[in-house]
Amino acid sequence: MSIVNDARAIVKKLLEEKQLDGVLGLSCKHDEPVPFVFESPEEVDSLVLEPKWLFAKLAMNIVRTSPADFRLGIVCRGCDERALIELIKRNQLDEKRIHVIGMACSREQAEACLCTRPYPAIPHLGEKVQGVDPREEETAKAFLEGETIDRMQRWTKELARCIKCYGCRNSCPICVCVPCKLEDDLWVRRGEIPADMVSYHLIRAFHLSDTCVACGGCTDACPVGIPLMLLQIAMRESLAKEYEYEAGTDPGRLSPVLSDLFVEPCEVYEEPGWPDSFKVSDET
Amino acid sequence: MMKDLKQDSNGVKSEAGNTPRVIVFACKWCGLIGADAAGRKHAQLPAGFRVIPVECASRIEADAVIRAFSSGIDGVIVLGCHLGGCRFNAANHRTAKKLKLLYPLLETVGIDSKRFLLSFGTAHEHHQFEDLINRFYQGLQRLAPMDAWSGSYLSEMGQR
Amino acid sequence: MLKKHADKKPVLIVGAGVAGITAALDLARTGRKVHLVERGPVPGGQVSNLDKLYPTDHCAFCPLWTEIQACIFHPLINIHTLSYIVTVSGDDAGYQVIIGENPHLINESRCILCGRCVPKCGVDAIRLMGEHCYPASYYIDLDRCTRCGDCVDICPTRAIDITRTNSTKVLSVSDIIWATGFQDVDISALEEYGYKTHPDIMTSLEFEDWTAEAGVNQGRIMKKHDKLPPQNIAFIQCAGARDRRLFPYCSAVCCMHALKQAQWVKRRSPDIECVIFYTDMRTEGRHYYEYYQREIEGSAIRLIRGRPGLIFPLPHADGIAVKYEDTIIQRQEIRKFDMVVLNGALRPSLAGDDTLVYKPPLDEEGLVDLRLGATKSCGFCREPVDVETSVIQASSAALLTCMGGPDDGR
Amino acid sequence: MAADIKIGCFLCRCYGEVSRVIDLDELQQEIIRFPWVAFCEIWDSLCLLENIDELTQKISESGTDRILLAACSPLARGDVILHALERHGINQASVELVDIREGCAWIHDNQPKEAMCKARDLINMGLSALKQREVSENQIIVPKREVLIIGAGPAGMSAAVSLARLGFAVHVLDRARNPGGLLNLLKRIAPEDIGAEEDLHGLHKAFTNNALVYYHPGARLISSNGSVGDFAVEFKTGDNLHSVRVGAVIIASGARVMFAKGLYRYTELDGVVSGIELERRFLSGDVRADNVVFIQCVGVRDVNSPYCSTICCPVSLKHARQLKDLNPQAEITILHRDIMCPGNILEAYYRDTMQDGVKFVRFDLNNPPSIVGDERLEGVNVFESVTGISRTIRADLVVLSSALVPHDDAARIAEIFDLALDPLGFYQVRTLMHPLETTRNGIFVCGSARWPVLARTAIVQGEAVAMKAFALLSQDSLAASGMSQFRDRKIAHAIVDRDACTGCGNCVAICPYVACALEPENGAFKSRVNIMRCTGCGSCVAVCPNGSIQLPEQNARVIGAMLKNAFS
Repeated sequence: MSIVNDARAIVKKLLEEKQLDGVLGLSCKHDEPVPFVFESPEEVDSLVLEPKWLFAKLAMNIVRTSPADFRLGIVCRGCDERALIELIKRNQLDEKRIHVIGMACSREQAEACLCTRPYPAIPHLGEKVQGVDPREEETAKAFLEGETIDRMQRWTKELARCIKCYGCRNSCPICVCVPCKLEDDLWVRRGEIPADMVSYHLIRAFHLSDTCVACGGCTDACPVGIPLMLLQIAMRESLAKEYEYEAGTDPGRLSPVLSDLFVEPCEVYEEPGWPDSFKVSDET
Repeated sequence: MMKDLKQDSNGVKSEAGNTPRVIVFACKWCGLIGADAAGRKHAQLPAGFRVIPVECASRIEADAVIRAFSSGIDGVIVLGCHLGGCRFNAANHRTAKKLKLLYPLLETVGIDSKRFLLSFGTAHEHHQFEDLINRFYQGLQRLAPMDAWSGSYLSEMGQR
Repeated sequence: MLKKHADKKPVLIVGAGVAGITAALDLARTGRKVHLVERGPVPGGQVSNLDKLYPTDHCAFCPLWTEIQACIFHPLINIHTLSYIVTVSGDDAGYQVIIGENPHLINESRCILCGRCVPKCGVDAIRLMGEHCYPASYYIDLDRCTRCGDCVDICPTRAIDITRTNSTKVLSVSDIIWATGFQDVDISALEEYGYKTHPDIMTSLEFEDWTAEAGVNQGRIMKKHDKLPPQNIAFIQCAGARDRRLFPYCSAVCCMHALKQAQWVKRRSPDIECVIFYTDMRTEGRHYYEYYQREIEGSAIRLIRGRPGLIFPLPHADGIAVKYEDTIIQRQEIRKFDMVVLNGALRPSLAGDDTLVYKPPLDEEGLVDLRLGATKSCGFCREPVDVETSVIQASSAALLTCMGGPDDGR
Repeated sequence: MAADIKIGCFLCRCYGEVSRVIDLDELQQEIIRFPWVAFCEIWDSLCLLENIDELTQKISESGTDRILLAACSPLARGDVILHALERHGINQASVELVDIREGCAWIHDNQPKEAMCKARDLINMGLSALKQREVSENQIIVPKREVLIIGAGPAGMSAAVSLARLGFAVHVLDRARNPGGLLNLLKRIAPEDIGAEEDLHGLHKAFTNNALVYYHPGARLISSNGSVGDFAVEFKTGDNLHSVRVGAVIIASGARVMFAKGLYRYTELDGVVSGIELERRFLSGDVRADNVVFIQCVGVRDVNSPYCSTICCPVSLKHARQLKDLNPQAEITILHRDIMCPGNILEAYYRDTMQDGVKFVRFDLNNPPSIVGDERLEGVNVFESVTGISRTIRADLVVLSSALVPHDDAARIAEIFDLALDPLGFYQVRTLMHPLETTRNGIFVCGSARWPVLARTAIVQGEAVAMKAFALLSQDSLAASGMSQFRDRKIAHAIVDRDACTGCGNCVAICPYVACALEPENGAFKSRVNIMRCTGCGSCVAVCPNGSIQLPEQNARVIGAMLKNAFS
């Protein structure tokens, strides 16, 4: 329980010194942890850190609705911090008005989330533990490895269970668009369950291709337990491989797919000469 | 009236057998001209592809490609200009990088990456265009039709 | 206040290559009427015959055809194809120009490209204006056509009229811009290059056609005489250029042209050996040296300094011998090559072309003589230049036309 | 809205080219049944002159607002029809050309059934696209008849003089105190071999005497905004701030001479001088040398700066001739890697110099020459790549030819005007047919700022950009719909649905023309498109997460509808 005490101490200090006007965290008063904005040091004793809870979107809304000089602290994990950075990059949140109190996850938590980076940039709380490689985990292997046809069957089986509750979108800390393409009949046919699940899930997945911070919010939120976060892994890997880019790690760096090849060269075209004639993918 | 239109075309298709259905997004300044040159040469190509001309390949959003797959299209081709020769200040560089990200996603969910082709070539080389279409079709012939995806999907629903 | 240009006399531009097209568009956009006289059947000039361009390495036709289209659809530009200058009279105040027009036996504004006339022609005089050209239309090669008339009735749109004959027009213009560009040269006069003694000894422009992606071989590299892929190709620079016997000047484009061709050969079939015999590698233009470096390092193109002394075909079509001195080891070498590309001699079209009825004053090198104030010229007929520079010169010539010539001692 | 749209269809038999494969009458029967189709006609041809008049008449009578033409491909005859219709006042945006000849009949003529099916689908796609299509509103401005020129070297001066003589007011900013640029440092210019001031005399006179040329010496650029036809530029001279509104900007800011520090023991031995230093000595007149060695390609054409500075060879030839004039007995050797003298004039210059007795020795990048002598210069040791022997040439003066490198200002100016620089630091231009136009409409670059050039070329380039600016600004009005970089009319320009925009900034990041910008709106950010800059490539559409930015003529609904009808 030392981490919790550390956390409480830090938050208390920040509030007492009036560095922050409020700190967003989990409060457990009647043995039911709920997100809560601690504004006075006294309240802080009810601060808890478990279970994992994603604050990014909540923080965004609090900052938006609060007066302009309100500075908010957030007790959050690595994934949440990355989400906050992505929101800042996309002009949804004012950098100057938030303060992150970072907390490193435990090994168990990391394994539960298949998290490759279970710690914030600066871990104020807890000990940095090594991330896990999703491809090593048995649960993920079945979805990521094997023949194309197997994966196809596997995923159809999974996605067929979708009830189109939009929970994955709503829980995602990055999805902020109103209106959302997924509600547009043009892209996702209305009222057709399940026929249009391909476009629903793939469009959702691709929109997050270069912003997903792998927090696993979608997976946790899915009422029928589809491991949606696994859709992102391959794309995140290819971004890391080709541009050494990972969403949410560098506030100063925009997504590499938005710049041309002179700025962010990408591996395919480093073969001698430009691709000088039409090429079929399986031969490139 | 749309109905008998449909029936008719279905009739045609059933006779024609299941030729893969392909959408070609062609940049007006290179891909489309290649297609045009192929036409002028009376090249014989499989009839199952439909060309959608766009101003620049960079206008193609991945959503459109995904949408095509979800409505049972077997393959999608995006044709842009040479990466040296885009008329819009190398806008097609962005396409190249953006749509390349689609390959891992499609592979993950088991849509074979042979179904999606991102390609940059010069305008006037009709034989390149023929070559492209034919090879792409050869690639598709080896795969099950895309309906399999939604098909097995529906059967899953049935079992549920 | 601005000078108004609509009321001025039109401008005559001779040659519808890149330079001519640019000058025409620039002038027309200022409201000046332009006559564009082109000898060929279709605008485009030499660049439209090229396959690829340095240093960008993408196709030559793409950037060109939209400009041609703009010319064709521009109300102030009228293009006279298959035309030539007969006489020019007058002075700076204004010229009376008589141009002769060879007939388009097929009216290209009616040709729908159905191609039904082609099989009808016994002497195959009917063909497309070019592998890739704009506007696309069939035309009848006047030298071949026998005026038999078999093709007339098959044409659904009645586009063919073989009774047409030459016509002349009289244009009254305020200015003449010469943009006649260059043409290929037969350098068989210089025996040591052995041009015309073997089908596989060709000039660079012939080689460009032979290997063009849109050309007869669809980009495959093969020998002319037996259609087999060559083992190795020799590119001879400065063949006929920088040479007092033929052209004392340097053609300015050949070094990059050879590099481009060599690296495209490498790109299409990497196992063909490419050797470039050069005197100076003049890669001085914008980004040319980077291109040079990239190609030399990227694709193993071999550079040998020195001009071969003798090139002769070996007996029973067994390749071509190139005799040269390898200056590094200081020894006379003889090497067998399968193809030899003679790169360098380019002649300003105005010079040495006897079919031309009228020529502007030329200097001893065959270039338009700028010392006569009235003449404005741009592109290769003014001085040997690459595409970019000739386009720039075209704009400046257009400007001088608008200003009525320089008056400040330049 | 789709309900009340009436579409008129014209199918082209193309004299049997289409109809021998595709049964147009059957198609007509099917198409005419659609409620949104006003009429559907089959013609033998649409593209011939007589057809066009008939066509336009028919269209204007029928009162339909959208037209579908099922004919050949744009490149064959389609563009002819479209332009003819445009000339008769029918907006291209309301016409859809469906290619059923090259795109269908000709490539499938041995499989008529499929061809028929395909033609039907193509026409359905065309119809649905027409139904969904919107027309983007246009913006028309009257261009400012003034031009801003940055730099008063030969290029800038000639551009200024030319434009002034055409009646434009020209503002010339110059970092120096008096016009002339680098030429002020020269005694002679190559290859004419006449004095610089003598050569520039006329230009100078015209420049200083023309009332329309406003010369701002010692000016420093502060900021710029606006777009083609109307740029607002601020600059400072001394402490006072000027701001001008100009229609076009010409960048002629030149280059600077490379300082060859540390190369060939430059600045160690006083016998080793740079080319520009030699010029200074020529001007002051104290040049005494019997054995002179020139070294070319100093600091360029190597791994660090992989480019050829173009001018150094002619300049060294010029220096050699000047030295020969002063002292005909002088032993002059030029060590070079390639003598860059293309064309007729420079080649002749090279030939004459050789005949004057100047020796040329070729060396190799891999073993460059080295300076001999400890505290005073004795000679140069060179490995001749031609003969393969290494020898020492006696020298009492070694001249390192001065290459030109991009000026330090280039980056600043580029930033102020949102221009792109190439890896070397010169301005990026569009290739082939537009070598003097930067990536932004209405901003041109000439002279050594673009690439190192000799004075005469710089002057020609100045005239050329003047022509470009003149052609642009002499128009009575500039329409946003005309702001395409390679043709007279762009299909559309992007518009933002400001309610839906989340201000994520993807469009700003991706736009190749710096046309999108974020602006604050009650707490959040919203994107706005400057349609004079936009060229309608649609990159922004593809990255907008919720499709709030669109090209009206080719919006997402058009694409979606075409996809939906692709296979009936």
